[in-house]
Amino acid sequence: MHMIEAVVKPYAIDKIKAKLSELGIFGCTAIECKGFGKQKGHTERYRGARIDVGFVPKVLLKIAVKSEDMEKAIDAITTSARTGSVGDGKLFVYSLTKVVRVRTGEEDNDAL
Amino acid sequence: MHMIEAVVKPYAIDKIKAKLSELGIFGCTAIECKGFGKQKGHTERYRGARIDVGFVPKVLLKIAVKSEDMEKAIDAITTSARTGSVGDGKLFVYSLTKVVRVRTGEEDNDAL
Amino acid sequence: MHMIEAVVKPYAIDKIKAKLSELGIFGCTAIECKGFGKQKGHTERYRGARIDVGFVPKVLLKIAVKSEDMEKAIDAITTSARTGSVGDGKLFVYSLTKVVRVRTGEEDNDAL
Amino acid sequence: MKRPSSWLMLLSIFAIVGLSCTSVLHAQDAAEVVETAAAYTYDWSKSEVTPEMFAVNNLWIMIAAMLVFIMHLGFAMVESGLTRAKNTVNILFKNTMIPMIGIVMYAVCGWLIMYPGDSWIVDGVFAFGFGIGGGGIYNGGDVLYEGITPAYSTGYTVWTDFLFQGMFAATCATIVSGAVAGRVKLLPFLIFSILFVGILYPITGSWKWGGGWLDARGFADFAGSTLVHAVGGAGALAGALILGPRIGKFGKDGTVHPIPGHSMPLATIGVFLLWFGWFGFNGGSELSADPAGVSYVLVTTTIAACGGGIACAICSWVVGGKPDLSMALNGILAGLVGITAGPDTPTWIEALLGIGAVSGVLCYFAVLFFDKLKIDDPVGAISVHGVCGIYGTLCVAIFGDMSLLGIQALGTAVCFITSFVFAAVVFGILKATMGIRVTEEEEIEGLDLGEHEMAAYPDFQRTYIKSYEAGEI
Amino acid sequence: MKRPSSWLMLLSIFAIVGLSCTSVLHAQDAAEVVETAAAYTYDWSKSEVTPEMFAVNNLWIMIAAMLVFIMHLGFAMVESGLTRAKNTVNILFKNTMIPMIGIVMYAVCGWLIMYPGDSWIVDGVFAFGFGIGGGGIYNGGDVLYEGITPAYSTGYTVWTDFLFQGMFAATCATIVSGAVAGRVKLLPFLIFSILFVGILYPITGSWKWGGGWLDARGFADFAGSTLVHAVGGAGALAGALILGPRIGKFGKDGTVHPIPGHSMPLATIGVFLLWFGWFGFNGGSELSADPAGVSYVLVTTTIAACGGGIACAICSWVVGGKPDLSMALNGILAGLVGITAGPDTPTWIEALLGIGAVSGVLCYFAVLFFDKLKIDDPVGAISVHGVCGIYGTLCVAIFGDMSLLGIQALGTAVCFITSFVFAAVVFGILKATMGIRVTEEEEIEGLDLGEHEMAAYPDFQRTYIKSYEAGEI
Amino acid sequence: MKRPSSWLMLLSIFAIVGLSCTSVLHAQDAAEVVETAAAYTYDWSKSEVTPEMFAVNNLWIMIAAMLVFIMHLGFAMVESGLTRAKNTVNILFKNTMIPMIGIVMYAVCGWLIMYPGDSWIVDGVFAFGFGIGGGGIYNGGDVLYEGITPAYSTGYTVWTDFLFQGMFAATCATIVSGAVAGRVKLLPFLIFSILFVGILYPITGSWKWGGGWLDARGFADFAGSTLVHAVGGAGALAGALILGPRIGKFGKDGTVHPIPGHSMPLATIGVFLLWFGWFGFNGGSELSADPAGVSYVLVTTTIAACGGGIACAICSWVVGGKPDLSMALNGILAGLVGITAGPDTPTWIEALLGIGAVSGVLCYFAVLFFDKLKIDDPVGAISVHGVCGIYGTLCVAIFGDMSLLGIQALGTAVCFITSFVFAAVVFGILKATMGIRVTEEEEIEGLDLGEHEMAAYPDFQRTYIKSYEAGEI
Ligand SMILES: Nc1ncnc2c1ncn2[C@@H]1O[C@H](COP(=O)(O)OP(=O)(O)O)[C@@H](O)[C@H]1O
Ligand SMILES: Nc1ncnc2c1ncn2[C@@H]1O[C@H](COP(=O)(O)OP(=O)(O)O)[C@@H](O)[C@H]1O
Ligand SMILES: Nc1ncnc2c1ncn2[C@@H]1O[C@H](COP(=O)(O)OP(=O)(O)O)[C@@H](O)[C@H]1O
Repeated sequence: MHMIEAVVKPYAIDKIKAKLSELGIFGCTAIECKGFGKQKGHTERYRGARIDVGFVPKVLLKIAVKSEDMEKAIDAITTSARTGSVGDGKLFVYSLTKVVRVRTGEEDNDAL
Repeated sequence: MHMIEAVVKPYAIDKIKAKLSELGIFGCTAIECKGFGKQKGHTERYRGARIDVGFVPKVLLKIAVKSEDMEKAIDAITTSARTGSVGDGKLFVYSLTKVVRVRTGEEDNDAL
Repeated sequence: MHMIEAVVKPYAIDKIKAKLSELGIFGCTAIECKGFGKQKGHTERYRGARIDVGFVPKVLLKIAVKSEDMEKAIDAITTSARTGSVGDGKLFVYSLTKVVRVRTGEEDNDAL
Repeated sequence: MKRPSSWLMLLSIFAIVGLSCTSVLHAQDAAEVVETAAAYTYDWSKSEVTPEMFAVNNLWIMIAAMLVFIMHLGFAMVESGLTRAKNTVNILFKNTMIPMIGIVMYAVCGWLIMYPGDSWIVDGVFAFGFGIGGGGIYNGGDVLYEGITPAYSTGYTVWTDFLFQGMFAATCATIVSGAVAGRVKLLPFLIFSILFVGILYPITGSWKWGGGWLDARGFADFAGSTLVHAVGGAGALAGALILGPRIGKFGKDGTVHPIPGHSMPLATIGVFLLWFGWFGFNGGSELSADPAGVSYVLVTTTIAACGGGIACAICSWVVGGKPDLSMALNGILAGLVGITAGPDTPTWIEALLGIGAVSGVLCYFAVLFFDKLKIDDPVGAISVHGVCGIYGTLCVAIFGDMSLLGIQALGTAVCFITSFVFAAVVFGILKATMGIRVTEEEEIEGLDLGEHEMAAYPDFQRTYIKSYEAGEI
Repeated sequence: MKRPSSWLMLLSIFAIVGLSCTSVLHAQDAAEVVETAAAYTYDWSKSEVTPEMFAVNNLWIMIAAMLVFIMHLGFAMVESGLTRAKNTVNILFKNTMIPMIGIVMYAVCGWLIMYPGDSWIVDGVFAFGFGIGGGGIYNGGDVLYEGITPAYSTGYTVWTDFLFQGMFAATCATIVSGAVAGRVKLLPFLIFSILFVGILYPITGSWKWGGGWLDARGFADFAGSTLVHAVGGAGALAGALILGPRIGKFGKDGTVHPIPGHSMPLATIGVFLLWFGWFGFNGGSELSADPAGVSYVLVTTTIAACGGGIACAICSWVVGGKPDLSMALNGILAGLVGITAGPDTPTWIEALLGIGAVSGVLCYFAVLFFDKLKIDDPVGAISVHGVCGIYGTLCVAIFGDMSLLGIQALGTAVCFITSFVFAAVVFGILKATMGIRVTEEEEIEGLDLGEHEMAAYPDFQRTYIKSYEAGEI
Repeated sequence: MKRPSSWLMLLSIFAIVGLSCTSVLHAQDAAEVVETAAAYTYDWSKSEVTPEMFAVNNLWIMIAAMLVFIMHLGFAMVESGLTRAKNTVNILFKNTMIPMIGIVMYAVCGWLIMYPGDSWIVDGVFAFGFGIGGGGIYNGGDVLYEGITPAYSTGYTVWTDFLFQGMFAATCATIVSGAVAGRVKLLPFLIFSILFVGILYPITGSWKWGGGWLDARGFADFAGSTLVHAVGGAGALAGALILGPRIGKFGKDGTVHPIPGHSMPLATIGVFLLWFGWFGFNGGSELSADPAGVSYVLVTTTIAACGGGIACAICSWVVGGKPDLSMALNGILAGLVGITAGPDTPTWIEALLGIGAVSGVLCYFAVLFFDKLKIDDPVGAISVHGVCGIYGTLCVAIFGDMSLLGIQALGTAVCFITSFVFAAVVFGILKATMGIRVTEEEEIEGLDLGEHEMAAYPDFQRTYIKSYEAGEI
């Protein structure tokens, strides 16, 4: 099992969710985050002085998938989130040792 | 060392924290998140139209444990968070390469 | 490739970002979180009764680095965030299976 | 399968209102008095006051009515500020509906229950009539619709009177709203409000202000420490008792888990607006613009508010350990409620220390006391309006004519108990029939989602990570 | 390369204002009438009203002006509450500038366009003049600067009149502001406001209140259901049409994706303040403190607000399935707009049901209707002010003298169309020259960042995880 | 070990207040004049004004007092809106206590320091007395407690006078509160407020309004550009200087790191309420309801506010590059402060451009200037109240009688310096004894936790990820 962490632009969420559903992947956890990368943050002003706000609002999606679904899932996410401009985001994948569904206690692939 | 990530219902936090303390596990980091799974989100309305709010507020708990404590910890979390209804949450476990305590620079098991 | 997750005090962010830039590491994702550790939370009061607020506001920084940069990066973060008092934070490192840049589809080290 | 029952209830509300309206309309037609204000003329030469004085008096009472109106915004802000973000839409909805319901019910029947003139059904105790009549003498039989003349009053027109009294009426139900916040079902509460404002408030009100039995016995209540506040506080107590506390407020071991209000700025806006409105509440109750009378009342009112706020803040600082904003705010209201029964007689020192400061201290300990009793009152309505309303009523005797103490005590006790019983019966019947408390799940998720499917702050990330409550989020 | 053009625009605004001011100043010098108020004296013995009555009348109109002033805060709160957090600074900025622009433009030329006395350029249709003159007769030639005497009016001084009318003027542009929120460029909108308040509003206003052709034909509009609200609503409609909907409001398949307002407490504060201000808006339009007249107007105004709010809330409950706070609030405004054309004549039952409740129901379905038409009006300005403004104007005939129905319909139609055409032309020209809509990127990120580089709530974590909108964050 | 010292301080405050109250009470007993308002009667036939005119005058001043009261809510909102979310409870607490402290201290001694009648201790410079006496002649010896008669004033009763003046008094300390926000310790600041409102403000006030030496020399200050605003601004300057800037406001390299206010809606509410209240502040200072006088003052006041707001907004747009809401809001206040010294004489063009717009521009550059000087004034109090207060005082001469320029300059300078020295000494002593600044840790965590152990917004997730400040969160 692998966990895919995708840092994407907020309004890509709906598209990604829809695409994943088509693949039969339903579970997903979303976290508000702020990103810092090639895309620059903006400037703010207040009472005549400038402030540099380096971070850009992003959403971090965590999607645990069976290893066999990994490539498909990555593909689905990448294509739905891509607009071609800086700030489209990044995907990080790592392998999971264990997954447990709290309600039933099912483990690993059964829990996904 | 392993990192346990538990996505649970917000009001399970206190119970989980208490249980873990009994096991001698004190450190823990909590993040607000929104989950999407078997539990359906709710509908909202505004000025005569409906909105489908797919995500449900959850809390993501990150708990780094020594590998020998892992099973006990997983158990503690699962049992405290279980209510038996959908949306109870999920646990994801992965292995850590390194842990460092910033204050002292201690590493790995010493840092936990 | 490794992912470094650093739970630090909020006002250490600027320093850490600056230090990492010096090392040529630009990407970074920041998440608001609340920590529970040796540093105690505070007490609040409301209408004559006390409330124990166990969690302390922290920031979780996620920084994906090439494996060869890992040690330098850890060092940079640890030294910039250290004040010597409890609550300075902790670093967790795990290895990544894959990294993808959404915009271009570049993978792994190319994507960092 | 909730919908059909809500439909039924809504329809019946509609029906009741519609019927009473029609009956009034009909009565009016019958009497052929549906004339508009523009048609009234008055021979000023017969008047006791000059037209100018009448205009000034009337202007002041109209402005006082506007000030009392703005108190409803004050209540809405205090109550939403002192409760959770997840219940905000619900509280705002209730506090928006209540003044509207209050005014309409007052027009439908409240006013003529409260000011029956000579047309009592049970002498000095109960009267009834429909519509905005001509100064209390319009209830079926011999219609006298003089309306705006000084013969009605040397102070104001019949319309001004209605406006001022109608604005007052709704405050009573609003007081209850705060105490039952965070767990009461919307529809039953609205039904309760209709009955409380439309029936109970004007009945107890008629006993004093309508010239009923309490008035005959010399009971004094200038602007309603008892008739508005203690009566509202009694309803709040009944409601809070019957509903039970919010989930998580009291631990199994008896500990109190405070549930902090979600926005201190809203609470502060609310209290300042209430204070602002109270200038009209007390000052307008002089019922004329008499310079000496009104300005004196405004001074004692202001000073009692200061006394209450400072005393309650000091209590929270010295007894509780830290200066508590929510207590300072409650203290201001306590001082205001305390002075309301008799702002026209005490010296400023009495208003500051004897009435204001004591009310503030009373309020502080009352909040702790009701927590001890496990009566959950999210905004402190019982302490502020109930306890200080009673104390204020007694103050008229204590700082004035001690011989009044007996009737003051009797009056406030009878009104409090009547209101308590009425509210308990209504809530009891509603509980038995349609239920008055939302489900546990809905309470935890918040009434905004359950009752309204709406969020008060959809653009903001709420925080669920805290140890504020045992078992609640 | 935006800066140079903004500079240019700002400079030209400056220049226009400066020039007009100078011309006024000069004219004043020429006439040697720059006297201050302190210098005025009046021989009261010649007056039709006593000095006391004059003082009371004047006091009420001054207070009414203050109440209308606070409506601008009401609008600012309603509009920011019912739109997104990311556009809050922008909306507050607009709503802070508009009353200031309105009052200044009214002083520069609006007042003398609206109240020309006998100095029409096109008789009954168009007039023009600069400055705050002496009751409409100060425009160049024979200067008469009596100012404060009862000869100007038996009700109030010339200054009071200006203040009251000036406060009214700006409300018109504010109504438009709500409908174009979330996507309009700031500078073009401010230019639009200057023209709308400074030219259009006083022209249509002069047709009735200035004694123009509508007045001559017996058109009735007590406090401006047409002259203020329908005219504002027409501008709102033009603006919303020309701008197009916000990104994500309507799906490609025609579905409506509501974009919820970010703060229900702000919206509630706004509506209560508007109601509060409406006491001055309608009550002050009596133009004296006449006890019967004013108090009657206040009662019908209040009751119509209740009718509108309750009816719209019930609609949302019964038709929509859940009690919707935003609808209840809109309903209150709808009832108030509806009663505004004629609060002096209906009975309270008519005000409650015939005017208030019907306006509330109209408003509810109008909101759905404009959504169907894919006209995006974030705060419901077109429904509340446009639709109910027209209905209210007709009500004067319906619940009064039916023979007026023709002129009422004609008057409101002509004013609505004139305003719509004017607004469409101005927005059209602005669109062609400088553009009126922000870029897609700016709209998605929010106008606060794009137009102001400021955040309204920098200390709070906003939430971007929701499925509220298709394609927008 | 903080508690014992707070206890001691609180007890001593208690003691002081208690003692002074007792002394007053005793004096009253001795004189046997503890009569209530109800007992006053007056032979109107001897009066210079008719009872009606007296009632109108009195009504207006009472309403003006209420309007000034609501300014305190305005201040609370502006100050909390323009500072950080983590300090909100603290600021609201201060701004809730200050008006209460102000009114009580004004009753205890302030009023009789300020309006000594003929009973000066140092002629024209200093007086003293306890309690709410009878028009300034109640201070020990020959008690004259007529109270409410026109002999006291043709405009209002003694109680109205107290209310209006008392409401004014507290504004002074509130001004200081904004400048020291975010770092001052609560208890020392409250002690400062007591002394500032109870002693300093009435002393400088007595020099002009009490008929002291400045009055004798022809100094003009209609409603307090100097006596309220410049005096408050001077206290603010002293406080900001002695406290030093907030952590992170100024970089080591001299750069300015703005610390944005946490809620623009609150700031906007605040400014509108202040403008609203200013109608009473300036209009009430006419001290009668004189139609010409009051309405003229209201017009110039309104127009100056518009001039200030528009000018400051344009400055921020043209000079700063983007239209800045916080600057537009500050500009409105600047215009209002500027017109306050003499709203009764300028033409509207002078009010708009010469006074309003210039104040707005002054305010804009003053904010930048104080930032340059590394004086940290979170809400711009020194710029708005100090700088524009002085400019406004000079305007009385500039746009009126130029021969007054000398005394205007002298008066404002002496008052400013007196206040500055007083505030500096008090803050200095407090700093030396109990400390006036919170610890660095508390400042970073927010004063809400440190001073109150309370959170203003416990249900919302705050954001700590931003680069707003160097070293502060
Ligand atoms: N090395 C990294 N570690 C963690 N997060 C990163 C890293 N690099 C980028 N990110 C995240 O990805 C987001 C997009 O990165 P960016 O470089 O702007 O995009 P791109 O290069 O794909 O146009 C950033 O906002 C940040 O949140
Ligand atoms: N595949 C997944 N990847 C990431 N998070 C998941 C995944 N599946 C479930 N979750 C998280 O777990 C929460 C609970 O899942 P859900 O399926 O509703 O519960 P259950 O099946 O245990 O009743 C979800 O809200 C979501 O946040
Ligand atoms: N075992 C753990 N798992 C996850 N997070 C942890 C763990 N231990 C500590 N933390 C995080 O690190 C932060 C700092 O820990 P703390 O023990 O207070 O610091 P230190 O020991 O370095 O002074 C905590 O607030 C918490 O967020």
